[in-house]
Amino acid sequence: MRFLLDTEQRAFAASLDAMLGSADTPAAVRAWAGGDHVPGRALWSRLAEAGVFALAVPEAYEGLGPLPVDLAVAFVELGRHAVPGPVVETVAAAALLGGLSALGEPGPAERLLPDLASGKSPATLLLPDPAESSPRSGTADPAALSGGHALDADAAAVSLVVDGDGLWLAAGHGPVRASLDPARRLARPDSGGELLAAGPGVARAALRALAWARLATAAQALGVGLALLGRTVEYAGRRTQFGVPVASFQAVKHRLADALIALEFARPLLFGAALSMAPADVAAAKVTACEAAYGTARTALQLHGAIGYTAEYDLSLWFTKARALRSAWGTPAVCRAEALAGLSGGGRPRS
Amino acid sequence: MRFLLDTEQRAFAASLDAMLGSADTPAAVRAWAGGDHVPGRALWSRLAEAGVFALAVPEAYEGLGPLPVDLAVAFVELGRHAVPGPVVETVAAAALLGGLSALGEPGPAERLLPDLASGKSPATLLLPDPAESSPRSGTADPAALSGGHALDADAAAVSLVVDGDGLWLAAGHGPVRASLDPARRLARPDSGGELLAAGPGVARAALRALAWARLATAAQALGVGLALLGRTVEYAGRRTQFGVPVASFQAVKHRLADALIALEFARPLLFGAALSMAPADVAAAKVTACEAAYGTARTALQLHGAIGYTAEYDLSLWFTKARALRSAWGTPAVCRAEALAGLSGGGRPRS
Amino acid sequence: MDLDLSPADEAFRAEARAWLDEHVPAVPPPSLETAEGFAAHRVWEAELAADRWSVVSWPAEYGGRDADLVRWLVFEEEYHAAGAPGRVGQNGVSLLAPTLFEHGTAEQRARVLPSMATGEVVWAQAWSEPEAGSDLASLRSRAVRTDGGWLLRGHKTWSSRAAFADRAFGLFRSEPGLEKPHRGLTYLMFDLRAPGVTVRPIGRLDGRPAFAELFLDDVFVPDEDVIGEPGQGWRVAMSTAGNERGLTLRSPGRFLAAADRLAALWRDRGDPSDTALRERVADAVIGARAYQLFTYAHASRLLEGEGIGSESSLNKVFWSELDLALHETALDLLGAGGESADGAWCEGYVFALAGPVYAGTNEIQRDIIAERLLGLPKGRR
Amino acid sequence: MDLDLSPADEAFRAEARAWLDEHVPAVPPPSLETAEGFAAHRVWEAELAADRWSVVSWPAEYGGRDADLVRWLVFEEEYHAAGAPGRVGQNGVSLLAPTLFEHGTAEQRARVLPSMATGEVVWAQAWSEPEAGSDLASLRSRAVRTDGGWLLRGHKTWSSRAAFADRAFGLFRSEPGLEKPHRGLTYLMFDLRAPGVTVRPIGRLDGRPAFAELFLDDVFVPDEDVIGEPGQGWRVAMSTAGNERGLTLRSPGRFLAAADRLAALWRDRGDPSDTALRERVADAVIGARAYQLFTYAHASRLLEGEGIGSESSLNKVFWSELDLALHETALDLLGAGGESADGAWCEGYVFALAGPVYAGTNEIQRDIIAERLLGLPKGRR
Repeated sequence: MRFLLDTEQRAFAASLDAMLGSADTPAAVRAWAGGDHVPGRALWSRLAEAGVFALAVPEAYEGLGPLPVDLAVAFVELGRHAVPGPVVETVAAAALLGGLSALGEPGPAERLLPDLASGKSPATLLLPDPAESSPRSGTADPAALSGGHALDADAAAVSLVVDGDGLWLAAGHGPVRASLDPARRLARPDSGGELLAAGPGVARAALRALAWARLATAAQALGVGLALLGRTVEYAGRRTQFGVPVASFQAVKHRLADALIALEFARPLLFGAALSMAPADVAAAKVTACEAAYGTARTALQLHGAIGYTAEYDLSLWFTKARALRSAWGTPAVCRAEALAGLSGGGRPRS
Repeated sequence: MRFLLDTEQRAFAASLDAMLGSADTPAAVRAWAGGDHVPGRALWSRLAEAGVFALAVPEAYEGLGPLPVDLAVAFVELGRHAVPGPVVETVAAAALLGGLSALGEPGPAERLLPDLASGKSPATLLLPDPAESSPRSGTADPAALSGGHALDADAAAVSLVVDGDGLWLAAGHGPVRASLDPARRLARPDSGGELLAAGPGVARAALRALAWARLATAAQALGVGLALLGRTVEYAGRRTQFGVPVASFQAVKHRLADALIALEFARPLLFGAALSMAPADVAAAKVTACEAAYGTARTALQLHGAIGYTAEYDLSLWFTKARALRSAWGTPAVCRAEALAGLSGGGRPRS
Repeated sequence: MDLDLSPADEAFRAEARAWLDEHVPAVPPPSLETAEGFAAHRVWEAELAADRWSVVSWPAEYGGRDADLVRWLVFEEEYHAAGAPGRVGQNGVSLLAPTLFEHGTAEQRARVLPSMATGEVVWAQAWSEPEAGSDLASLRSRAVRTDGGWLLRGHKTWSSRAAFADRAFGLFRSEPGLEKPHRGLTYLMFDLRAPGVTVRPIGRLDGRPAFAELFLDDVFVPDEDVIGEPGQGWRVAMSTAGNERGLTLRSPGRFLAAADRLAALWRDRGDPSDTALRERVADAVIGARAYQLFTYAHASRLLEGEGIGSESSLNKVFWSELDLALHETALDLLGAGGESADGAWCEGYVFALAGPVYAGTNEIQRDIIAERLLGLPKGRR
Repeated sequence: MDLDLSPADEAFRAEARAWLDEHVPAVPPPSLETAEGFAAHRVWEAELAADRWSVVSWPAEYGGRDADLVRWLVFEEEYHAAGAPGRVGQNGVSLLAPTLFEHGTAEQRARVLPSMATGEVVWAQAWSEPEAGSDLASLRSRAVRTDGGWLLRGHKTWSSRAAFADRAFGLFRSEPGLEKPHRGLTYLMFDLRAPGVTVRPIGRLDGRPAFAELFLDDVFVPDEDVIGEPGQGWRVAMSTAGNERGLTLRSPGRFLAAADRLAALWRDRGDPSDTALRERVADAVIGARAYQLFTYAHASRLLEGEGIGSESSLNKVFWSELDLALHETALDLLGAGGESADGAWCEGYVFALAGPVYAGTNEIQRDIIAERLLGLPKGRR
């Protein structure tokens, strides 16, 4: 029992943090939002060199994984720097292909995984709402999991679509729609394309992909929340009103304390989920990290005042992402239901 | 359009407030909790003399009503002083009997209403969960409306039970069970007894009784919340910690401000409901006033610290009542559902 | 105690409803925060003004209908229930006009109000500065005396509508160095296209230029555009800051209409057994109703001659949190699809996010409630 | 990073589970806050002690099993999962014993600990005073030097368990008038039945005497019952106030077991389509799991030799709010029947209500989090 990151994992986080911190990531985010993928792809290559995508790819396909704990470590840093692009989707696609391979269908993995691991092919993914694992979601939308879009299909080299028992490689995509997070570009992959695999294994692999997507989203959300909290603590210490720093008001201090509590109790759920990869654990981590991040985002906006509300101030990059991640890959309602179904009973540790 | 209490109504409130304030009501509450009804009955007689119960009784039966606005005025004061006994239930019983009379069944009203109005007969009441007006309540309990008990059946001179199409005068009651609010004594009236009325009018009159019960409960809860807020403002201004009044801490001030907001926005819902007596309006007032009162109670307890948590300090009389009223005569979930079903649509005033 | 409208008021409601039914465009104009949308909204204001619906509470001589408070509330309910477009002239109508009625000269009223009523001249507010947000008394922009008027110098920001508006109004420091920061301020109107004015639009969260920075470099303002006495600007501004038809009695009509749209969305798209969302929808609907009734009570007190007190702080916190909860609920109801920025709910959400910040942050409002309404000791602010 | 127990730890868990399965009474004893319940809980402590399960983390020589932090957490999980009775000796075991291990003499340990382990002597804490709640340094009760010991004078309150306990421990001012209020305090143990002690039970919200006031009128305490040096009481008390097995690492087992009971109540009595309640049940279950994992992470750091820092304030706020939410959800699930005071949920609710207040109010904890963990400027407290 040693529920702590080891020295190597901490060093990995620190190196990603340093790399992203010196890469003018906000400029890459804004370019991405405007449809210019060049700086974002450059960032992508550096992340791939650092091994981020390889963590979701088995060693047999030129990866380093699957290593969900290390992946969670990496995605906290990606969130902390608001890295744009289909990062979660690429990981989920890798998990899907790796899962298919483990189920005796190695063809698509052989063909696609090495380029996912190397960063050559950003990927995106559209899964159906998995009725068997998704209790009522509070919406009649038939594509509740993703709103019917695949993230950044215009930037992805690989667009996978699971449709019943079939896994398709989509040939193109529909018009790009704006998201509340300008750096998230939504498009529906064209139906049809090339059939990569078919059979009951596809649905099973899709569930695996969903778990990895949620884990990566939870980690990303935690990083987003930590960044929002850090920026707000810094701003509130600097900004004065009525002659004193805003951070000296008790109401401000308590809101920030509550944000820290929410984030720090999401963290162990995230790493516990990475250790077990049990769907209920992952769902619990997803909803908790996303709610903590969004709550922190609201606090950050309120304590920044008007400046936080402007597109040109960087805070908006994290704020809008916190809101968008909250409903991506399973709304809070869906995740709570799955967590309850799987977590209750026993009162004893699950691992 | 003059949505304000008139001078007479304000004077009525002030006179009840003065009367209850000088009557050592807390001692009556504690005696009542211990099963000694004498001081509570004395208070009851004075309330009856002031016309409180007569407000729910038609003039034809020696009453002054029905005057729901004035009744709401009175019950705010009853809540403010934590008056014990089946005050809501007596009003609801009066509404039931008055309703039956209006539907052509004046017998029970003639027999019972004058003594309800005069204060001679405190009454209690057990209604079935009205399936037609109560969407799912979040509990499988078949007697969700009251937990299967009638309040203070041991102190009531009249115990009415509605069972399907029948209205019964119960002859006795089962054992008295403790409530979280020691001044509320719970007992199940014996089944059978004397059949007072039968037919479809009973169920209709029961719905009317339910609306009056909820209105009176909402008013009582508002008064409970106002008392809790007032006492806490006073205490926090007096109590010092770390050398300054507790009330000078911004976190304390903001919690009290939030309590005031919640209570002051419950107030117009209460009087709007009293004007229309529409079930959705009454349900909205009930849930809003009760949630405001309970939220204020939590704030009051937190800001008092340990002393608020003791039985001998009066705060507990209001705290426990706020908690108990919240689920009495329709849980928050039931009331929200009814409010939504009736309030939406139009965006135009209903009156 | 009653909530009944007089027959005359009911007739007014019916007339407004009939006019709106006939005139409200079936397809809403583009967003107010775009150049084309701004122009389209001016056209709509002219259409309203042509039938004297643009400023119902103003005197008839300036294009209004002398509507009292109740009629104004009724009009607002009808206006929002009809789904009519946003009001591009709102800053002028609810902030500047009341000031002119109270402190302006007859000449100023005659010159400014008619074109404001028709949308021909759209006004922006110019209150805030980079270092003066909620702490408005710390303004630094200056008005320097010159021949026949004043020269404005400084930097204003968060100026709503200024990206596309024609003129602006605000406070400027005309007597610097006074000990009390509220003294020595002057209330001025100025042209956003005058020499020396640079308007830099600022994008909102969603990138739309909902406000702007104003850089003022010796912008000349003639004496006729000073409202009230020079140096008395704070008093002039504050006396109508709590104007009853503006932010204080912020129109319940808007929240009622939004709550109705939310309830309709729930009926159309909601899963009836999802009581978690149903409860939030119910709370929004109940909240809008509470806000409406609270406002009627408030209006009743005002009609009896009571002044507006600190309870306007209760309003501010309540409506801003209601508005946000309402839009968050709608987005959650849309599930993952709620992320899409195309929809009206998303635009409304971005708008609602600003509510707890502007017009005095909710933190400051809570301080005011605690100190002035509950009588708690003043802490350091 | 792992959450795996060693085979030896798993064997410990199995042994504990087997013992508890065999010994935990099918019908729980009466409430700890009644005379008969208190006596019944002493009997249970003796039963635990007979098989060395009452103080597993103590050294074997005092009746323990030398359990390390992980085993202590495991034992607590098993204990609460088995639905075993509340611990009447908790104040002594988690507050006094750690102090004795660190600052007591061998003689004190040999004299005090064995009877504490068996429940023969039950200890109450005597920290608070009427004017010293969260502001503990402002204590006024005195210890006056006398021949061979001290005389205690003053008034303590909120003394948990003191209505029925045997002895108590607390801080007393032995050197009055010093400039710094933390100085000049002495940590003493005393007999609740000694001459001069008056115990006045105080009823909790539900009327049960969960704590008491202590009036001390020249109560003699021999020198042998002073812990540490006279005048150094604050340092002695604080050095173990954050004791890892006490309030700091407050047992996740209790909340996990309560969350499980809540989930079971939901399955038995809940309406499956009532997602509003389902979400609150889910949040409680998730929260208990989060608290467990947070505690394992914290324990892992402690096992690597890191000290306990201000993050214990995170714990305090989290568990106290979790406990309350969990019980409020259960009462709401019971509907109107939740009002009944008979049930375990109602007693648990009343107990949980005190959580945000005692052991440093959550307001103070949030100040500490903001100042020490986030580095925000110290405001006036």
